[in-house]
Amino acid sequence: MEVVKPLLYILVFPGFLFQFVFSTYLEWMDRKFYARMQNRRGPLYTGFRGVLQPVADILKLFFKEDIVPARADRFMFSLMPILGLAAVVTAGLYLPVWLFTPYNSFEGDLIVVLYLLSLPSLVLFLAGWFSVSPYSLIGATRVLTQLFAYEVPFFLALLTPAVVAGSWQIQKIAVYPWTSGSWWVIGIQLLAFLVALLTLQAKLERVPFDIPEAETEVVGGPLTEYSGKKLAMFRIQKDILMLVGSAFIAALFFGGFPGGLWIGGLWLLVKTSIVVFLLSVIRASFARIRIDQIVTFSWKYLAPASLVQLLVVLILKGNGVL
Amino acid sequence: MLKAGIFIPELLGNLGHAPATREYPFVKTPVPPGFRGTPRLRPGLCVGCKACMRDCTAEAIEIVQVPPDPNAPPPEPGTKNVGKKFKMILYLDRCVHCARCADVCPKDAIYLDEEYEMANFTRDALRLEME
Amino acid sequence: MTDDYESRVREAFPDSTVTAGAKGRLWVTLTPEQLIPAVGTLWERFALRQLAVIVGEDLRDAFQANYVFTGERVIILQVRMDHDKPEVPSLVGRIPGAAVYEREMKDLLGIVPVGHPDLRRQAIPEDWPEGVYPLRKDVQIPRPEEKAAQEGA
Amino acid sequence: MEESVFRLPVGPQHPFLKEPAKFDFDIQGEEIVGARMNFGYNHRGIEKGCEARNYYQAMYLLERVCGICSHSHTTAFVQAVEEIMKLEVPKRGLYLRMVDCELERLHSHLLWLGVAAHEVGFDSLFMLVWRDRELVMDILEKISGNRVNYAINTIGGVRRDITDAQRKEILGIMKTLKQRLDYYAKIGTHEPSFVGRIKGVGTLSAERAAEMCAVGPFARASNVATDVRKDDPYACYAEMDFKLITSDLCDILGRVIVRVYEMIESCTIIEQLLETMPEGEIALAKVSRRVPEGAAVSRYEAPRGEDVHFVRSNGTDKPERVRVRAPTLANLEAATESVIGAYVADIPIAIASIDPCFSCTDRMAIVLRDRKRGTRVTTWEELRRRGIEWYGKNKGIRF
Repeated sequence: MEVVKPLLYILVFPGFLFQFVFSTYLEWMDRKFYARMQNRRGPLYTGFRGVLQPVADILKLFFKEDIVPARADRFMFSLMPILGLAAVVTAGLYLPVWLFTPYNSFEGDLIVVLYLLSLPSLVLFLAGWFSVSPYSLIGATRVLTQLFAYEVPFFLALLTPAVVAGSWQIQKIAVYPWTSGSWWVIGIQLLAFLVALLTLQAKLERVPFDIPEAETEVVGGPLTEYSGKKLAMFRIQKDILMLVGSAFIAALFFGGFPGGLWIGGLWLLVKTSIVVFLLSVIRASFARIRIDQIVTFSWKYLAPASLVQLLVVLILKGNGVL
Repeated sequence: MLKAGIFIPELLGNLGHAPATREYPFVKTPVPPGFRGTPRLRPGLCVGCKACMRDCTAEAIEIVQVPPDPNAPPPEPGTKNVGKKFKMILYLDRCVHCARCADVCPKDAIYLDEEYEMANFTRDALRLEME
Repeated sequence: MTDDYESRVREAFPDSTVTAGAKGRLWVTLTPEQLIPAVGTLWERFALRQLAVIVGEDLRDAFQANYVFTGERVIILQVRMDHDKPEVPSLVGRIPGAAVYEREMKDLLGIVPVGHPDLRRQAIPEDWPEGVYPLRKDVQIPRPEEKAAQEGA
Repeated sequence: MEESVFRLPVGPQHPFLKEPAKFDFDIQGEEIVGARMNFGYNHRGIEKGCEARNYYQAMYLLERVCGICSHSHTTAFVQAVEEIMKLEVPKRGLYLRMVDCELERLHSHLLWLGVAAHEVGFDSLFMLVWRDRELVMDILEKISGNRVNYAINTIGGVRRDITDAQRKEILGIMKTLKQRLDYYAKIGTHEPSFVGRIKGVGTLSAERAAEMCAVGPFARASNVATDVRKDDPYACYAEMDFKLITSDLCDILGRVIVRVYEMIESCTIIEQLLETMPEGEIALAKVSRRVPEGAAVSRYEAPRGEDVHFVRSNGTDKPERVRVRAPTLANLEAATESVIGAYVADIPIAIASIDPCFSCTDRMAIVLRDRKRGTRVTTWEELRRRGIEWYGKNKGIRF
């Protein structure tokens, strides 16, 4: 039993299977919101109101022909999708799903998660680099440029709740508003929350920050040459990244909830859905910006904003208000 | 002059509206009167002048005379002879639905129906014979 | 739309027949040698430089190239050439935009713009037979055979 | 730094262009330092086809030159034929023709606005603009019987009249459309991410635009006041009261502004047309099928710019020569040039800003070759043969 338990953690809950189901549900919700904001219907016919559509898309890709470009590095090209998927699924293991301490949670797991969440971008860069096609190369360089733009504000923004809670453990940060009894701390972190939301959007490479894989410009960016199973794995990776990213932001900024597995799970669903909804609103209401514009934007506005927020929190903390 | 998020109210407003798109393959879209669909022949009216054949942009129409059926009972003496019979062969894969054939027909023997789902897997299925 | 303009055109092209068409269009006939000076005259005396299109024609006994200039009025320069020697001087030196029209004329009608910098075949496919100019009247393009049923190998 | 120049091929198949055309860009990092274009993948022989058909057949064939400006091409052709035949088209016919022409301009510009938004990833604007374009498409379907190829023209007039109920309906729709257009004008000029992408991009100065013989909204956005409807009025445009919209911004933002305000002008023209529509016949009752000998040049302001048709007749019922000059051809070189100096990300929107229509342009097949390297052409048979061989060898699949 002691051998089976970690395997179950990794493969079923809170590992791959749970994340897959939850993330496809979130993708469906994102697509539905996005469509309704544009006065369209969105997915409709697969499952209840099209809820199975993302699963169907991924399944379809698994049955498609898998092509490796003749000039690409076959080993690295095939390795990348697995590596990216492994990174995000591992990050997802640290998700505080309900009040109980998740498997192998430890003091400082926030840093590990941030590191694991940076990996997909590097993987994407390498994927583009090893496919050796003009569009992949342009996309790959864009991935890295964009990484340098959003990563620092993202870290700074997630630092704020950690400073407030005085801990580097996600679990403790999440329960801080409840244990300390001061729910109002959620309110004063609004600026950091906005920065985190925008940089998460950049991390997920969605409009207005879908510069690396801008379809009309560089076809698919680093993923141009990918097809079949490998593309499907990238799709799953992207979905799980959205789930993990938005669940973390929700956990860090919205706090945990008492009440055990069922209510805690429901609260996770609700708060993650709220973050995903906000992400879809951002996706719907802007045009894709240029690579030079995102660098300017994040260093000129996002980084200073997160610094200001950190400063405010530190001052409050120093004066003993928090 | 620039206002961030100027588009958001409209988008959020759309959440409360019914979608503008239709569930097409399941709910058929009605077409307005006068829609130009598939050309159809009213064989009884055709006099075989071939004006439609001459003016068809895509050369999609062929009017041929139907050979009298040898097995058919001979017209009873005394009844009015219906005369020659014609049939139209329409190559729907070529037709451009301009309705010129309906315009030039002196006897109004051709009309366009409201059929708009004409896709098919083989060309043979798009060769229509009307008599 | 005064006739003043027309008389000025007549004056500018003393050797040519100038016909006034509908809507004030002026049709000027020229020989191939007169073309380059005529374009210069249009630019200098009438400030007409916008070449809308060059239309090559096969008149069966001769070839004709119509240079349509648009501006205040529309002036069409009609250059007639022998059927055996379909050549016109190229305008590319004066009007770079003429290049595309001249190439097309050469490919589809076989009218050679003399002095054109790049006259490789382009408007027609690479496997098109040599010396066949599709827009000439003696070229008949047969209707391709239609395959019924689905496409087989 | 010569070695760092990198060639980026765009097309013949690329998600930003829905039609085959090829561009080769020399890029340094993200900046474009050189551009060449290459098109003509789609020659359909329409001009030759017209010579083998009678005037009515040729008219419907020319309608297929382009799916968006189908009315433009037939009207230009029909005007040329009517000029040769010296026909006096009834006024109501002309008015109806103009109604269709302005509706077509509306739907073409709305389509362009949506495509332009899509090119910069602004899909919400794209969807909403296309939703409102359906209003125009529905009117066109109701009054002509088809959404795309209206086939409303005939030699000597138009084929279908509009009823009074339809007239009132169109007036109502014009009112809503004007409100929506005002809103899009606001979004197009105020939304920061959208304006940031189009302002100062793809600039073309007024002098250069005139030099490159640019036409239509593209030239007007570079402050060149050219519009056939004003310069050489056809149909009844001389009687209409409308403004010529120009912009001195010379960039893509200017082209958005020109097109959006031009749509509002189009709505005004349609309102005027419908309110002052004279009674009477819509077409000449009897038109000879034979056209006397002659030649005519017809100019028409298509949504994308000036459309020129040349028709020569030989006294029979078939034209001797038909020549079509679509507006895209006049603008394409200028657009390709305007990309130089911009970023890779600006390629789609800069090329799309002229509203390119390669089906119009390629009808006459022009390939501007890369002069240095030449282009290797693979024929269809060869491609097919190679495909069969490859699959046979590598996958064991026999066809």
